[in-house]
Amino acid sequence: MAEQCDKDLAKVSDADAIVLDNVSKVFGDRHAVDGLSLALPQGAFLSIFGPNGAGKTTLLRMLATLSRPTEGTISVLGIDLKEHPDEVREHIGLISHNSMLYADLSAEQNLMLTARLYGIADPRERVDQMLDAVELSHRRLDVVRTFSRGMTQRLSIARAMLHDPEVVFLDEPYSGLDPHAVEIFDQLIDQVRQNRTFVMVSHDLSKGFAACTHALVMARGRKVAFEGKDNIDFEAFASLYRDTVGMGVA
Amino acid sequence: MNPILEQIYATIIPSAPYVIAAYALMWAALCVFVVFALSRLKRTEAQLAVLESTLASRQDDLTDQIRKQ
Amino acid sequence: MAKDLDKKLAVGQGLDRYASAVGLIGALLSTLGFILAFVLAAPVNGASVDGVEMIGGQMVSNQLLFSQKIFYFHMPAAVTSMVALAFTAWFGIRFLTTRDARYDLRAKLATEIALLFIIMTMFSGEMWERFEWGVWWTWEPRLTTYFILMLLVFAYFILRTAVDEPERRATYASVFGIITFIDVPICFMITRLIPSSVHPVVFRTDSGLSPDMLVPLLLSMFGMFCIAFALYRLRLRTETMAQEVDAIKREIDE
Amino acid sequence: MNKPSTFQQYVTLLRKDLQREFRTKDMLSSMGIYALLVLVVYGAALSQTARQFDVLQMSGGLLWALIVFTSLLGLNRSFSHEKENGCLEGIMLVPLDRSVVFLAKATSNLLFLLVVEVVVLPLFYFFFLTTTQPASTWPMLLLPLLVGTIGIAGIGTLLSTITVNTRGKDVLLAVLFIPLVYPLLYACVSATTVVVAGGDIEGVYLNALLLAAGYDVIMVLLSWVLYDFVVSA
Repeated sequence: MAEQCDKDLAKVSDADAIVLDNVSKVFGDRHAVDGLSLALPQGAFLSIFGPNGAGKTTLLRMLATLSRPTEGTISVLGIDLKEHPDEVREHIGLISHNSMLYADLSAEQNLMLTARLYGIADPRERVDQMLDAVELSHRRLDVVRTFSRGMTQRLSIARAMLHDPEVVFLDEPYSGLDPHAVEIFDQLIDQVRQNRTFVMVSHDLSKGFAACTHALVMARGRKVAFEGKDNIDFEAFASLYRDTVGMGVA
Repeated sequence: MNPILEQIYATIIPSAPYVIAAYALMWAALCVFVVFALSRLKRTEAQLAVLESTLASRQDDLTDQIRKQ
Repeated sequence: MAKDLDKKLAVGQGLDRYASAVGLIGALLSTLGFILAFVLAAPVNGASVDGVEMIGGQMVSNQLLFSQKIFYFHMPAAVTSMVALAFTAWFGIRFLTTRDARYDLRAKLATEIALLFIIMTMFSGEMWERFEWGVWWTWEPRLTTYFILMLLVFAYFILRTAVDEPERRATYASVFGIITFIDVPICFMITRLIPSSVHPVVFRTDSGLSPDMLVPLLLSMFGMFCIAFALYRLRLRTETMAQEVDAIKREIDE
Repeated sequence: MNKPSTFQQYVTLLRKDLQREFRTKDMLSSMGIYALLVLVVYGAALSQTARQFDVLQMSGGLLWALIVFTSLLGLNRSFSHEKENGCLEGIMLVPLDRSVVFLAKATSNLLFLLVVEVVVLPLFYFFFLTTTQPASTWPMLLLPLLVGTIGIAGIGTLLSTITVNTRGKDVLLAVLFIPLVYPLLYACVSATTVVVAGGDIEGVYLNALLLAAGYDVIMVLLSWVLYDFVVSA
C-alpha cells in the first residue's frame, strides 16, 4: 500500500496538475465549452473569467467530475478523468457557494459523514483538527442551520479539505459573503494554499486577479486568453475582460 | 323481412352508429395530428425563409463593403 | 447557405425520401384493409337464432355481430402505439449510452406518435365497449392497462415540460420512457392474472382468426405502421428544421 | 486513505438519513399527521353508508389508498434536504458507486414508510374495523404490506430524484408515480382484501403476492441500473 502511494506521488509530481486537450461539452448544437486546451502546472492558482454563459461553470463541473465532457480528454494529476473518475475524486475538493452541508445535522456530524464516506483513516481526529483550523470547535454540536453565512462557509471549507485534496475548485465562493467574511475566507484559503492547485470561477475581477498565478478568459465556451500572471498587465487585462464581457452582453 | 333474418341482423342496426363513430373518431384523430404536423412544418419553413433572406442581404452588404474598400 | 442547410438536414435523414411514398402506401393499405374488413371478412357470429337462413350462399344460424368490425382498426392502432413506445424506450437507451441530443428528439417524437395511436385506440375501444358492454367505463383489465399506458404517456410529456435544462430533460425523459415500456406489460400481466372476485368477467376473447379476417387485419396493421412511420419522419424533419432555425437565429443575434 | 467498502458507505449514508430524521422528525411527523387526516376524510366519506355496509371488502383498498398518498408525501420530502444546500452534489464528489446512494435512500424511505404503517394500521383498525370481524387470516396482510412498501420505496426513490429537480415537483411526483405503481397497487389490494375479508386465499393471495414480488424485483433492479444516469444529470 505504502509503496503504491509513493508510486502515485511520483507519477503525480512530474505531471501537470490539470491538462485539458480539446475539451468540448456539447448538447444538440449548443457548445457550452468548445475545444478548450490548456495545461496548468502544479501549485498554480487559476482564475477563470468570462461573461455569463461563457462556460466557466460547465468547465468547473467537468473538472470536478460532476459532468462528463462530450469530447476531448481531461487529466487531473496525470489521471484520465473519463477513464478513472473515482481516482480523480480522491484528489479533488470543491468549495462552492452552496455549502453542501446538511442544515439539520451538527457541524461535527456533517464532517464525520464526509470523513466516513471518503474513508479517512482516523476520522474523529481529523474532524477535530479541521474544526480547530476553521475555529468552529466550540460550535461542533450545533446544527448548521443556526450558523451565520460566514461560519457556514468556513465549515464548508473544512468539509472540502477533509480528505486533503491536491486540487481544489472554487465555484463563486464569494457570493453571499459580507466583506468581513470574505477576508476570513481569503485568510483560510491562504492557510490551506500550500502546494495545492486551485481553480476558481468568480465574477469579482480584482479578487480573482489578486489571488491567481494564471488567468483564463473565456467567451462562448472558447479560450480568449490563457496566461501566467507575470506576463499580464492588469490594465490591459481589465480592458480585455471588459471587451469579453461586452461580447457576452451583445 | 322474415323473423329469422330479423334476428340475424338484430345487432347490426343498433351497432352501426357505434362502428361508424369509432372509425370516424379514429380518422378525426389522425387528421388532427396531420394538420398539426403540417402547420408546424409550414411555420418552420416560413421562419427559415425569413432567416435565409436576412442572411442573404447581410451577405450582399458584406460584399459591397469589401468592393468599396 | 441554403445548400449547407440541405446538407445538414440530410444527415441521417436519407429515409425522408421514402417517407411520403411510405405514407401513401400506408394510406392505401389501411383503406384496403378497411374495405376488406367489411367485404371480405366474415361477420363474427353471436348468439344462435331460432332458425337458419341463406345469406350470400352461406347457411347462417347466428346473429351477426357488426360491432366486431371496429376490431380491424382498433387492434392495429393498439399494436402500432406499442411499437412506437418500444422505439421510445430504444431511443432512450441509445440516448443514455451516447448522450446524443438527436436520440432524445427521436424518443420524444416516437412518443408523440404513440400518443396519437393510443388516442385512436381509446376512441375505437370506447365505442365498442359502449355498445357491447353497455357502459362507458369499467375497470376491465385490458382497458385499465391501456388507460394507465395513456396516463404514463401524458406523464412523459408533463415531465418534459417541467425540466428546463436540455440535457437533464433528455436524461429524465429517457429514463422514464424506459420504465414506462417495462411497466406496461407488467400492468397487463397483473391485471389479467389476478382473478377479481368483485367484477364479473365481461371480457369476451376473440376466438381464433380465420384467414379472411386475418387478411384485412394484417393489411390495416401494416398500413398503420407505414402511416406512423411517415408521420414520424414528417415530425422529425420539422423539428430538425426548427432546431436549425434556432441555431441560425442565435448566430444572427451574436 | 484506504477506500471504505461499498457497504460501509451504504451504512454511512443510511445513518446520515436516520440521524437527520431523529433530529428533525419532519418526515415521520408529517406523514403520520397526513395519514391521520386521510383517515378523518375516510370517516366523512363513509359516514353516509348503510349500517350493513361491508367495510371489510373495501378495507384493503382504503388502506392502500392511504399508504400511496402518505408515501407520496414522504417521498417528496426525502430529497428536498439533499437539494437544499447542494448536499447531493457533495455526495457525488466522493468516490463511491452511485447505486449506493440509491440503495441508502431507498432503505431509509422504506424504514420511514414502515414506521408510519406500523402506527397507521392499528388506527385504521380502531376507526373502521372494530364493528366487524376481520377474517382470522388478517395477520397475513403484513406480507403484502412489506412487499408493496418495498416497491413503493424503490421506484419512488428513483422518481423523487427526478422530480426534485423539476418545476412543480410535488404534483409531478404524483403524476409519474401513481400510474407506475398501479400494477403493484392492484396486486397488493387484492392480496390484502382476500386475507381481511376472507376468500380464496390459496388462489388469489399467493398469486397476487408473487406478482407483486415480481414487480418489486424488476422495478427495483431497473431503478438501480438507471439511477446513475438520473442522479448524475
